[in-house]
Amino acid sequence: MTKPLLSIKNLTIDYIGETADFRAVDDVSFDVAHGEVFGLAGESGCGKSTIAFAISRLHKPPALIRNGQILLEGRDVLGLDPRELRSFRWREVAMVFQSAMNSLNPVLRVEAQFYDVLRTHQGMNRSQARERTAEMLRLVDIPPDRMRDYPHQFSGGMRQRIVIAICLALNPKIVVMDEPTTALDVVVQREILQRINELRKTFGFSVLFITHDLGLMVQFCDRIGIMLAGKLVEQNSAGNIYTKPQHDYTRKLWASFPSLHGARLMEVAAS
Amino acid sequence: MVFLLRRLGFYLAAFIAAATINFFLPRLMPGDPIEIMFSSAGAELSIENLAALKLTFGFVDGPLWQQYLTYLQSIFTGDLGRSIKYFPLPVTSVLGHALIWTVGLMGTATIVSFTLGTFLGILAAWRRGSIFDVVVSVGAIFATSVPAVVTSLIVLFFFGFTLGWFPTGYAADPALDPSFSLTYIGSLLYHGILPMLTLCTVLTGGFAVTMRNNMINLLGEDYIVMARAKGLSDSRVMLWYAARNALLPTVSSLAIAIGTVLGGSLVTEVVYNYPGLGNILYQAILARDYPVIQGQLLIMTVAMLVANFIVDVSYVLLDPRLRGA
Amino acid sequence: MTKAGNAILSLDRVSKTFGRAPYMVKAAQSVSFDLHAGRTLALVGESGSGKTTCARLVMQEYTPSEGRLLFKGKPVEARDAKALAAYRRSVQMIFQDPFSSLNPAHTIAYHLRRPLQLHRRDLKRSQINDAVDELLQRVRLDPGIVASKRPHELSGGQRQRVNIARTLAVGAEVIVADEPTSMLDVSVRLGVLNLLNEMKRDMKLALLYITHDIATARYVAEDIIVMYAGQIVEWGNVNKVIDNPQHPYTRLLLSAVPDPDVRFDDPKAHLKTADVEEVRRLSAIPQESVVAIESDHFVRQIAA
Amino acid sequence: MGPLVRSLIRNRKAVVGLIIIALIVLIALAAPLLTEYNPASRVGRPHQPPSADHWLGTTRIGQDVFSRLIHGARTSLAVGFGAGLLITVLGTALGIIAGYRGGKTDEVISFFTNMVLVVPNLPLLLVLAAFIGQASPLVIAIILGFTSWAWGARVTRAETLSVKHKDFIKSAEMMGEPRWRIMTFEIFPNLISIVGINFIGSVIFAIITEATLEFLGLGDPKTVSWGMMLYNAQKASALSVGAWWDILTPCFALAILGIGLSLLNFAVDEIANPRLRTGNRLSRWTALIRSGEGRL
Amino acid sequence: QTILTANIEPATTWVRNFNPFSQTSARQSTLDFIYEPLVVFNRFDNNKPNFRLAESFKLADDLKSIEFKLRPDLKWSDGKPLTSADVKFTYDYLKKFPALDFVSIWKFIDGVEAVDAQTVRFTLVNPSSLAADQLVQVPIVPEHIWKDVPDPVTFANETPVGSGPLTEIPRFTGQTYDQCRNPNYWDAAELKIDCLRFPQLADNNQLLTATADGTLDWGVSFIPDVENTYVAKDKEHYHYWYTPSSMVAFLFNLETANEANRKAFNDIKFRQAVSMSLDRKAMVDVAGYGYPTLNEDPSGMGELYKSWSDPSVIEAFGKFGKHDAEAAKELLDEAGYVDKDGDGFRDNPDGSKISFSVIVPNAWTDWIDTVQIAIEGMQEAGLDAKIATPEEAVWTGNLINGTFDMAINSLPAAASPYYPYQRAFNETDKGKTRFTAQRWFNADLAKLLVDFTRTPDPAARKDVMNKAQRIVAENLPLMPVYNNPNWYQYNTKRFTGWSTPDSPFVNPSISRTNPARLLHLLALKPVN
Ligand SMILES: Nc1ncnc2c1ncn2[C@@H]1O[C@H](COP(=O)(O)OP(=O)(O)OP(=O)(O)O)[C@@H](O)[C@H]1O
Ligand SMILES: Nc1ncnc2c1ncn2[C@@H]1O[C@H](COP(=O)(O)OP(=O)(O)OP(=O)(O)O)[C@@H](O)[C@H]1O
Ligand SMILES: [Mg+2]
Ligand SMILES: [Mg+2]
Repeated sequence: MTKPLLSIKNLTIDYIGETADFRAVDDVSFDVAHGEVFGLAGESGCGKSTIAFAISRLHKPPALIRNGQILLEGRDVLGLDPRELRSFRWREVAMVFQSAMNSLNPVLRVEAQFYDVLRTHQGMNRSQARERTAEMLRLVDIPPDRMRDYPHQFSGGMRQRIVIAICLALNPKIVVMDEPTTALDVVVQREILQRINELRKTFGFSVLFITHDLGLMVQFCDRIGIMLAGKLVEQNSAGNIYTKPQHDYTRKLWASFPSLHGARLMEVAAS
Repeated sequence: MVFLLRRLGFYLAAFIAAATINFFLPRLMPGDPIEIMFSSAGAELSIENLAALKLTFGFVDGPLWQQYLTYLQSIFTGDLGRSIKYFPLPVTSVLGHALIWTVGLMGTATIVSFTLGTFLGILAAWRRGSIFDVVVSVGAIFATSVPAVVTSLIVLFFFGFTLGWFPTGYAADPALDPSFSLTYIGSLLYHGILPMLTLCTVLTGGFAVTMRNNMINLLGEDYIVMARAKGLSDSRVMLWYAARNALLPTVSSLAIAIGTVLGGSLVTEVVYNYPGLGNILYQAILARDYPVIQGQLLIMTVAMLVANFIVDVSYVLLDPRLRGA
Repeated sequence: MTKAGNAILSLDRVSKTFGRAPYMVKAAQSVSFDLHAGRTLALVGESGSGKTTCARLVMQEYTPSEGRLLFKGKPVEARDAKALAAYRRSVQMIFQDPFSSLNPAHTIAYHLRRPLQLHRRDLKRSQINDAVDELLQRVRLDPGIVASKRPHELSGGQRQRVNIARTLAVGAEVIVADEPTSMLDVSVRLGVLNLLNEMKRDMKLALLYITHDIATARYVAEDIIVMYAGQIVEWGNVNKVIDNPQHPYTRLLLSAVPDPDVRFDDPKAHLKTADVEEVRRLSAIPQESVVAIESDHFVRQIAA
Repeated sequence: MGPLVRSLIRNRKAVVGLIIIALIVLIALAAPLLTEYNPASRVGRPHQPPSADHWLGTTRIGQDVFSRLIHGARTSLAVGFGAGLLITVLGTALGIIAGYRGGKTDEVISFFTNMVLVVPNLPLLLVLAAFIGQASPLVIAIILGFTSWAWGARVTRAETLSVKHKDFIKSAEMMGEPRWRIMTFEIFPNLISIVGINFIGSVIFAIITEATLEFLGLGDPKTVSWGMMLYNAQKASALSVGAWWDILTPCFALAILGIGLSLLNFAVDEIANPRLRTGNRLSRWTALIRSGEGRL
Repeated sequence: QTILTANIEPATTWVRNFNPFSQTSARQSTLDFIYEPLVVFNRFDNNKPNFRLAESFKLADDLKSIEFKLRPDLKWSDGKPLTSADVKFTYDYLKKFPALDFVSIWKFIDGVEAVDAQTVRFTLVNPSSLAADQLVQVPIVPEHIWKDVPDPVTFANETPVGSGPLTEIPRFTGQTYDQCRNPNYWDAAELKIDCLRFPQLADNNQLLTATADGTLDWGVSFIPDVENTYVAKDKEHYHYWYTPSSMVAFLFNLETANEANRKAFNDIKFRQAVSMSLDRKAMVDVAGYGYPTLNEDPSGMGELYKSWSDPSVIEAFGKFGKHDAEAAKELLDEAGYVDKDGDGFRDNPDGSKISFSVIVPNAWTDWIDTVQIAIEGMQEAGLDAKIATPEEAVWTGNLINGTFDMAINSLPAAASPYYPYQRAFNETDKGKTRFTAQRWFNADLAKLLVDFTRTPDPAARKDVMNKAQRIVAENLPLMPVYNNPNWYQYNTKRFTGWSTPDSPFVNPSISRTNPARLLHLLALKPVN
């Protein structure tokens, strides 16, 4: 195997409490290869977002990275100084948040939210930025002339696509997507994920994809990790996770999915 | 627009209601202003002279509703009657003079403390739990919880009397004529420092706390996290993303704060003998100077309404979500 | 639609609009359906298609702009306070968000005791406690542990069970469940759905199950309604509709449902944006004519 | 209430605030036991500096300042808590009714609330107090109560609106709970912290305002209270004649009581809104970062 | 230019108003300094007339008319001649605008005529030997200016044309104003001061600062602890001298609605006992900082009217004006006021309950303190007395309408005790002014007061007053406690010629109520 793009090693993250600490991520290690879609699945509260945050070092107190390494192309992310960190963020790792609907600043025009990134990282002036913004919006099927609108003037799906466009503005190496479509209905969800899939192929970035919808994950991801209470309990290719789940917990997860066609797993659920 | 129009409607209604309260309040006050005027001036008038004087002052004993109508009419024509204490000055000019001082003092104090408080609040929230945050929070608790009377008295005591660094009264050196000269303005500032200091102490804490709390609430928002993830500099995230949005509720608290400012400036003016509206009101109440009291309350209400309206407008300007509505 | 006959509750060509002319939203257009004792009707459709509006119409939170609501064959008159109260009692709802549907200030026992006190006047004080325990047991919760707890001490699944118990305490005949499991963890969803199924069976409840997850609809419901832009576009027996979708929107919906058997790279599975837009455009046009595919499968015609 | 009390005890600010207030309350209650001097009568020569006989000196007419201080605490506390309670009850009731009932009721109440909010409070109080004449503390408390509920009503209404849309209110309605029960048993318990903040805030406001009104000479001269102490000291030019004990005593008393209440207020605020909390957690976190046991 | 800085009135801001008829709102430097009186009577010099605009006056023998003769060649400050026409105009003006007539002069005269350019003649309503005293209170204004004033009541007279020493206002701001030399002043040779400067001073603290740092040369302020806060700052130059002024007294409402109280109040023994329970010394020292002058004279003469006082009256009744707690109790016991119901307070001999409040205006702290001390005394004597502090307006109303039990009140100082007696004991004024609040009237006294005005001979007048004061002392309708101080601080650093305790040539106060301030001003000279 070639050198992985992103490599998480023995990552352990605590949330510091008044008296006792809460271990949200417990000794988790996994790699994401160039151009790969890696999925993280697990129940609510198992620590998926905590890992996602750690990759861009977005944690604030009381989160504490106790142990471990995060390497991006061999570079130690946890060792970056503030200036390096700023230029590392978004340029190398971009993120779509759990509630991407709310991740646009409501009082800034869409254009300004692109410009922010482009100016900070590439020193573009307004007109250059506008051009780039138009280009990015076209990629996600949003008419570029709407860049002067405010976020509340877009539907949820459109906002989500705008966020994705901002993500790709700097050609990042990896895009972390934390449940990017939970709030959307299936058709829109499908459209967006398809679009990401295409873009990924065009631009060659990797994706760390987080969701608790296993079915969706198998459709989209190359490899999948299953998390349970802060631990990564199983890691395998998408096909294997689907057809040959190893861990009991993975099996239980599958059992909880009523299938659309036929009652393949119903029996398991009933038993 | 619709939003602003509706607010305007409310303001008009509020204004009329306030004017109405204003009309009835002094009329319900016990004691006859003319009599008080003379008993405290140590002079005596015969019954006939008193009656003649009362007439001149416009204390007609007509039916209340008639007085009320005349009153409303005169308000809308900007005629607030004549002051009794500062006879024969019209109320508008008594208040006009005082207004300049109050607006100068209060306006500056509000701007200074709003800017300062907001800034402290932003920084404190940004550096949650740091020494700075602790100092700001605790300082704010102290500053906001001590009554303006107490603050002004203590400040006056130490800086005015004990240390003698600052004058203990006047808005400017009485030896100087008002002008745009450096000396006069310097004197204005020198005399304004203590009242200003007091007002700022009282106000800054409140603004700082509001801003800090709003900021902290906002810092958890996704778009702030996204801004950080975008690799923007801390100052940009702090000011352009967090502070800007946190300012919205702070601005609305500013409108309410105007009331506090008015109250605070009233006390401060009395303690420092600053010739502003608050002092005039206080004197007018002592002298039962109805026309001034009425005019005063009306002006203060209008000030509050205007402040609220400005806040509404800036709300709309700051928050695009309201613009379409 | 299905024959009215023994329906507990039916909507008869009910429409609901919001706002005025240029900004008018037709949230429900001439919607008709029946709820029967012991049966579940699933209501699916994309976000904003009018599902919640239908639920609120049933709950009498909204009054229909047009059409009428029949309860046990009789129209519900807003003026008749007593009948209205009886109606309200008989139709209960289970909300999507288990976190906000229980009052954090009260114990679980309180939540169940109140409906009993209100609606079971015949019960004495001591009997009420027993009744609470019984209700909790019925939804598979241990009264000894749960009764004295407050909502925040329970998991989402447990809370939804409490909600179900409460509808029973009120004495509901119709239960409207608006996405009752969408906020629950995958592993407890089935448990709650099974419980609902059981209640429906044992207590002869009529269930209106609102979801955008067609897979679970098939799991719990006998009948299904697919909505789009306020209109019912296809309805009928759940298996027949899902296995043999006729309306383009139903097909689109079904094809978008995540299916682990088909990867995105698979060109067959690919949705073309232009096609999707076209389906949406066509489905949004109001249509009168209905085609019966089978005796229990109907589809609304689309514009040519 | 249990958890609220527990969180209060765990909060440092709350503990300091509670101790201050408890001390003042205790001293006020025990006032007659702590001094043999009658606060209203002349017991010494005028303006004597603090001494063994008169711990905080005497006033211009020879009253014992310490005795006036601790007896005055009773007035300040009584007015503060009395008016605070009245303000809170009115504000909460109106806020909940407006927020929950909505429609016309809401429009009327909100209109009045906004009205009261735009009429400047202290000047209005001044005029009212002058109108009533020699306003005793009780009268001041009552006027305060009836003119100052608006802020609480507004906040409570806003909070009620957000609670009202919670599903548990809807389910209570569906269940057939009467409206008054929904307001008192379903909505109110969820507003406890807002009400608490409103209450403490109102107490602070009432204490400050009473003192201010009295300081401005609108109180009843017979009252033994901190505001009257300020007024008398100011009238006697205590600052100019160097009788600092006469004027600084009530100043510091007011400041300390204010600070105690404010600390409590902040604490309740923090308990209501956990995001505002800093406390132990952050210090532990900082310590861990310092000792190199982790990083961000 | 020599500028003397003075303070007459407290103010938050100066309003430019020099209308001499505007009692409350005109600047108090208007009378006397801008509008010179015809004559100034010097109370400190046996009320000797000091002729100003008039060079003489002559009272008709029947006391029914009086003629004033003006000095020749008088000029207004604008250079126009000042003649008897102006005087006549002024008095007629007051008749036309009764609101201007602040001394009610038209109740006193019924006609005014210009006999010639220099002489005016007034006819009086009733014969009076006090006509000149009354008439000179009216300021004389120039006809050529005032005849065109549309509404003299609201007229602010911003640039006054006057006859006094200081008529020009070169500078006027809200915080200070100067009043300077009249270019056409008839007595310019005597005037050594070019301008008076009035800084605006709002309250005790500001006054104190301005006084203590030597800014003020002549002041009328209340200064707390004056020895320490003022004199001690510059012992050589800073001085004060507080002469007695208006009389402060306690009084019972003899017509109070409360029957039991009324019974007691109307008993002279009860009043005498209460009077003896009052610790006047403490009131002066504690409530008044020692500034007031003790007044233990049951007839009210005291220090102020010492020259009128009859020693035999003091001898007979003096003890009722002195604090003597034991005597008070004895007298009450003797008169049958003992505690019948055991509540610790004395009741009427018939057992009805005596319980009353003393009313005092809300904001008048020195009086409140005085009342507190009075109450301590009365309670000590076993009386159920309390304090009530209504608003000033309410207090005034109560006094006028007689709706109170006991009160503290004051009587303005005047040239002779006639004026306070006339104010307080004139039955026709009942229910009209606060001075008759005690509602005690006496026919003999009334007659004596009329006699007084018709007696031109000083010795005979003294005799009348002796009789009058005996009646008052006997009946004790008022319980005097002290005379208010006539505030006066002066600074000898820049000016000399002050009226001092050693050379008390004139009432030293610069306050508006003292017309002799004009004489004082003319006596002052710069140090160099
Ligand atoms: N600021 C915090 N303080 C304390 N605990 C926290 C904090 N943030 C998260 N946690 C805890 O850490 C655990 C992991 O949270 P995380 O957000 O990573 O879960 P997740 O897997 O993303 O869940 P979801 O699917 O709901 O998004 C949770 O149990 C949560 O309660
Ligand atoms: N009170 C209202 N006022 C105006 N428009 C409304 C109102 N309630 C709903 N609508 C509109 O009616 C349409 C149908 O809404 P509804 O909530 O019924 O959709 P839904 O199918 O339940 O969606 P979701 O799956 O997101 O819950 C939407 O376009 C919505 O914006
Ligand atoms: Mg998450
Ligand atoms: Mg008795």
